[in-house]
Amino acid sequence: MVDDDIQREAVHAAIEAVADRLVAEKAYLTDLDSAIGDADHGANMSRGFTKVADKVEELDGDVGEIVKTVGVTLVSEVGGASGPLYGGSIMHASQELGDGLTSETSVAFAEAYLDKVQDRGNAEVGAKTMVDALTPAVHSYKKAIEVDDLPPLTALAKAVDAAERGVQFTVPLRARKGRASYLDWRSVGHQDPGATSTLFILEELLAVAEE
Amino acid sequence: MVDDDIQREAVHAAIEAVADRLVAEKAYLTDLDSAIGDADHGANMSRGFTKVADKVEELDGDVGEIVKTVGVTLVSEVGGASGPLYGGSIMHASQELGDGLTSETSVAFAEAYLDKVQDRGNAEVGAKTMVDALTPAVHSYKKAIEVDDLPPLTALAKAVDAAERGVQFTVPLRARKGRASYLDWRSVGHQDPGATSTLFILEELLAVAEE
Amino acid sequence: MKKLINEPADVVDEMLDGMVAAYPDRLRRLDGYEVLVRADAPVDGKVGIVSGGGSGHEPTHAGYIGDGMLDGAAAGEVFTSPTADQLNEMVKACDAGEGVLCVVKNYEGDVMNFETAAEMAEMEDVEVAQVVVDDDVAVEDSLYTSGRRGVCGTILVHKAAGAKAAEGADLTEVQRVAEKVVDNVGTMGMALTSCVTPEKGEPTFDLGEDELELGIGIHGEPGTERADMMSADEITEHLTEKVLADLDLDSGQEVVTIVNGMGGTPMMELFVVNKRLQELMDDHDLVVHDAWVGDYMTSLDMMGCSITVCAVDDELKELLDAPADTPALKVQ
Amino acid sequence: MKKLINEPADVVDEMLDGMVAAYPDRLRRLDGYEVLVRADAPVDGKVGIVSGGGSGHEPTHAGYIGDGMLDGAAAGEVFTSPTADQLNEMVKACDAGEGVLCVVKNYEGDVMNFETAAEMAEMEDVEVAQVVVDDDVAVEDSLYTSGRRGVCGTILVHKAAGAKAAEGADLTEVQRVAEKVVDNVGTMGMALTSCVTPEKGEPTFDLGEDELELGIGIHGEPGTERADMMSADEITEHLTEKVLADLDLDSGQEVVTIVNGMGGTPMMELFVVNKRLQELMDDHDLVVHDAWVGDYMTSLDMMGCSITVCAVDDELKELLDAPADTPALKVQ
Ligand SMILES: Nc1ncnc2c1ncn2[C@@H]1O[C@H](COP(=O)(O)OP(=O)(O)O)[C@@H](O)[C@H]1O
Ligand SMILES: Nc1ncnc2c1ncn2[C@@H]1O[C@H](COP(=O)(O)OP(=O)(O)O)[C@@H](O)[C@H]1O
Ligand SMILES: [Mg+2]
Ligand SMILES: [Mg+2]
Ligand SMILES: [Mg+2]
Ligand SMILES: [Mg+2]
Repeated sequence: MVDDDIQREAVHAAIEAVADRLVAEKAYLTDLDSAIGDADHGANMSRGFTKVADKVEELDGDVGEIVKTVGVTLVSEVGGASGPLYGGSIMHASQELGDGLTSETSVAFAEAYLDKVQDRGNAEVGAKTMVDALTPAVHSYKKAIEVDDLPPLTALAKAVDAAERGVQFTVPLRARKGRASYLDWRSVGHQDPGATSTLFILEELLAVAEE
Repeated sequence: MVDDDIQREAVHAAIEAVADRLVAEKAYLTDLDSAIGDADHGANMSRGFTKVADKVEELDGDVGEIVKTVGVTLVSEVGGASGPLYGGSIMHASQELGDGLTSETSVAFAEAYLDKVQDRGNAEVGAKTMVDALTPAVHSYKKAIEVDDLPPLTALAKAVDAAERGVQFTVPLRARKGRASYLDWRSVGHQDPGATSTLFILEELLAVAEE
Repeated sequence: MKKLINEPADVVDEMLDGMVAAYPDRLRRLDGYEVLVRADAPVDGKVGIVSGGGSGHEPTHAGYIGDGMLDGAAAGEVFTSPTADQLNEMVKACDAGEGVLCVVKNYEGDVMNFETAAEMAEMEDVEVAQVVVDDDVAVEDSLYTSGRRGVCGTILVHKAAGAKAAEGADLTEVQRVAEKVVDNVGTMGMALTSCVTPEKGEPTFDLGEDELELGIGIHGEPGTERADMMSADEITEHLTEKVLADLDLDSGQEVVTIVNGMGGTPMMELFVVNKRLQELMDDHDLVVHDAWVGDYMTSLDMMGCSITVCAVDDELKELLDAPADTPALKVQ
Repeated sequence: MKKLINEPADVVDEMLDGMVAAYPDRLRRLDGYEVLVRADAPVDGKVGIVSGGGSGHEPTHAGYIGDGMLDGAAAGEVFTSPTADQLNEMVKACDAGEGVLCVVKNYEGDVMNFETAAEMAEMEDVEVAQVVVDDDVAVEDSLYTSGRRGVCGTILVHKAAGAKAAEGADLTEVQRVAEKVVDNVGTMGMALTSCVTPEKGEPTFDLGEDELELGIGIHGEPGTERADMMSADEITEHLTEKVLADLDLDSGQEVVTIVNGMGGTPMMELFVVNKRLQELMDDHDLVVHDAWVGDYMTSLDMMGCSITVCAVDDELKELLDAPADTPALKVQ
C-alpha cells in the first residue's frame, strides 16, 4: 500500500495541470472540431475539466475514489460524444486503482480505459478518433513497463510520443466514426479533435510526473 | 388643335427615354434610398416605367389619354409612397391635356401635378421630398412661359436647372416627411431619392424635346 | 448575399403560390393579383378584416389569414406598399355585405394606397373603415416626422379585431376594438445587422461588429440611433424602458408582451430577451397576462428584435385569448 | 458576430428560463437541471415521450412539449448532447408508471448518453424504450460512417408518437408508430451560410459568396459536398431528388412534406422553395396529404433549408393530423 496523501496530491496536481491545459487549448480544439465536427470540443473539454478541478479539490478518499469522481463529473458535465467516452471510461477504469497507483495498476487502468472507449464508441483504430491516439499510447506504456521493465516516467514519455504519432496519423485518414464521418472523403487532411485532446492530457500527466 | 400623331410620337419617345434612364439609374436611386429609406426607390421607379413603356407603345388615343394611362399604370405598378404620388398626380393632371400639348396646357399640367403631389403627400417645401425638386421646377417653367414668354424648350431647360438646385437643396435638410423622417437628424447630409428621380425625369423630357 | 430565390422580380409571386401550396384548404389567391384571401371568403354575416403592405415581413400579413384573424392580405413588392387596385380587389373579395376593416400600418405609401382603395371600393358600395396602426415609440409623432410607424403591435390589432368580427360584431364595433389596441400598444426595435433585400442583394446599411441600431423600423431603414454593442440584458432594458416611458402605465396594469424576432435571430436569443423582459415587467409592477415570443413581424433576414407591450382590459384580454386558426398563429 | 446574448456560458440556462417565463402554464423546469417538462408531468395513465439533444435547434426540442407531443425535453449545451444524468432525471419526471419512450437523434453522443440514462432509469424501475431517428439521406449508412444523422424528420416522430400516447396506447404501440415514421422518412439539407455558435462567435465554416453546402446536418457541420450557387428551384430539385431516390416510393403514394428553415432564412424564401417542391411532388405522382413550411429544426442562425418527405398510410395520417397543443406546433 502506498502513501495516500502523496498520491492524492499528485492526482490533484495532475488534474489542475490538465484543466489548465485544456482551457488554454479551448480555441484550438474547437477550431479542429469546426473543420470536421460541430465546433464544440474545446468548450466541452474545458468546461468538463474546469468543473473537475473545482470539485476534486475538496475530495478526500483514496486515489480510486478521486479518479472515479473525475469520471462521474465528466459524464455529468461534458455531454456530447466525448462526455461518455472520457467520463464513462475513466469511471469504469477507476476500479483498477483500488490498491492505489502503482506501475501495475496504472497499466491496468490504461487498458481498462482503452477497452471501455472502444466498447462504448465501437471505433476501430483508423476510424479517425481518439482511439487512434489512445491505442498506441496504451500499447507503448504497457510494453515499456511489463516487457522492458522501464520506470513509469520513461514509459509515460513513450506513451506521449506514441499518442503524438497517433494524432498525426489521424490527419490523412477518412473518418468512419463520429461527426467527421458525415463528411466522408472531405474529412481527409484534418486532425481529429478527440485524439488531440487525448494527447494534451497525456502530455500534462507526463509534465506533472516529471516534477 | 395640334397634330395628334406627332404629339403621340413625342410622348412615346419621352416615355421610352424616361424608362431607359430610370432603369439605368436603378442602383443609384436604390442606394440613395438605402441611406435614408428602405432601399427600393430604384426598383419601384424602374419597374413602374418599364411597364409604362411596354403598355403605352400599343396605345392610340390623344395625348391626354396616353398620359392618363401612364398615371394609371404607375398607380397599379409602383406601390409605396412614390406610386400614388407620381402615378396619381400624373393621372389627375392629365385632364389638363384634353386639348393636346401646348405651352399653355403644359403649364397647367405642371401646376396641377404639383398641386396633387402636395395635396396627397401633405409635404411642404423643405420637408426633404420630391416636392423640393418639383416646386422650383414648376415655378421656373411657369414664369419662363407666362411672364418671360420664352419658348417651351428654354423654359424646360430652366425647370431642369431649378430641379437640380432643389435636389442639392435636399441634402442638408432634416426630413419631415417620408421614411427619411424616421431618422430625424440622421437624415441630414443625404440626398432625397424622390427629388432625384424627379430631376432625372425632367432631364429626359428636356433631352427628347431638344431632338 | 445569397438567397434561396430564383429571380428577385419573381419572389413575391412565387412566395404567394408557395403559401397557397402549403395551405390549399385555407388560402386562395385572387387571380392575377398579389392578394391572398380565406379560401371561403367572403364569410357570410361577418365583417371582413384585411391588411397588407410590403412583403418581407413574413409571416405578416398572409400568415394571419384564417378564423379569428384576417380575411385577406395584399402583398406588395418587398418593402413597398401594394397598389390601390390590388387593395381594392382584396377589399371587394372580403366583403360579405357587412363592410370591411382595413388595418393599415402608418407609412405614407400604405396610407395613401389604402385611402385610394377605400375610395374605389366605396364607389362600388362597399362600406370601408380604416384603422392606422402607429405603435413604434422610436419615432416621435411630431411636425418633424410623418408620424410613428406601424410595426409589431399590428398583430395584436389583427387578433383583437379578428376576434371581434368573429363574434359577429358590426363594423363600428370592430373598428372600436382595433383602435383600442392602437391606443394602448407600444413597440421599440433594434438591429444587430441590416437586412438584405432580394433586389439590392446587399445590406441596406453597414453596421460595425461592435455596433447596433436602435429604433429601427421593419423595412431595413437605419434606426434613430446607433450605439455600441450591448448585452442582451442591456438591450432588453433599453427597449423596454422606452416603451414603458411612452405608455406610462399604472402599477398593477395587466399587459401582453411580445418579443418579436426580425427574421434572422435564432429563437434561443429571443427567449434570452424574454427572460429579462419578464423580470422588468415584474420590477415595474406590471401583471403579464400573456407573453408572446417568436417571429411575428420580420424584416427579411435582419438580426434583431422588437419588444411590444400592450395594456389590456377585460375586453382586450378576452379578444386576444379568443380562438384563432391561421397558419402563423393558432390560439385554442 | 453579434448575438442577443449575455455570457455564452449562460445562454442555455437563460433560454430555458425565458421559455418558462413565456409559457408558465405549460412548461416547468426541473430544479437544478437543464430539462423542461410539461407543467403537469407525469400525465396519469399516459406513456411519457421525451426527447433532447444539443441546444441551438429551437423550437426543437422544448417547443414541442405539450398535449399530443412531448412530455419532456433535455437541453444540452449548444450542439452538445445532454449528459446522462440530465436525461435520467427527465425520464423519471415523465414516467407515470406506463413507461417512457426516448426519441433520440442518431449522433454518437446522443445515443451513448441516452443509453446510459436508460440504464440508470431502469435501475430505478422505469420502463424505457428508445427510438433512434436517422432520416438524413445525405449520409450513407455504411461501415464508413457512424450512420445517418437524425434531423428534421424527428418532429414527425414526436408528433406521431405523441398522438399515439395521447390515445392511451401502451409503450410498445407508441414505439411501433415512432419506428414506422423512422422507416418512412427522409431528409436532405443545405446551407447558404454557416451558423455561428455563441461560444466560438465566428462561422464554423467559411463559404464563398458563390458557394453553398449540400448535405449539411444541423450542427453547423460542413456538408457532404460543396457546390456552386444555384437558384431556389435548382436547390429544391437537388434536395428533393436525393430524398426521393432514397425513399423509392410508388406512384400514387401519399406523403407529408416539410420545408424546414435553418434559423436564418426568411420565411419568404421557404415558401419559394415550397412552391417548387409541390410541383415536383406532382411530377412524381406523389399525393401530398400535408405540406409543412417553417422553422422546425434549426441550426442557430444558419441560412439554408432542408426538405423532408415522409410516406404516410392511414394510421400515420391520423396521428399526424391529431390535435397537438404545444408552443411551437398546434394542430386542431
Ligand atoms: N464512436 C467514437 N469512438 C471514439 N471516439 C469518438 C467516437 N465518436 C466521436 N469520438 C471522438 O469524440 C471527438 C468529438 O468530441 P466532441 O466534439 O466533444 O463531441 P461531439 O462530436 O458530440 O460534438 C472526436 O474528435 C472523436 O475523437
Ligand atoms: N409625403 C410625401 N410627400 C412628397 N413626397 C414624398 C412623401 N413621402 C415620400 N415622398 C417621396 O417618395 C420618395 C420615396 O419613394 P419610394 O422609396 O419609392 O417609396 P417608399 O418610401 O414607400 O419606399 C422619397 O424620397 C420622397 O421624395
Ligand atoms: Mg463536437
Ligand atoms: Mg423606398
Ligand atoms: Mg418602400
Ligand atoms: Mg457536439
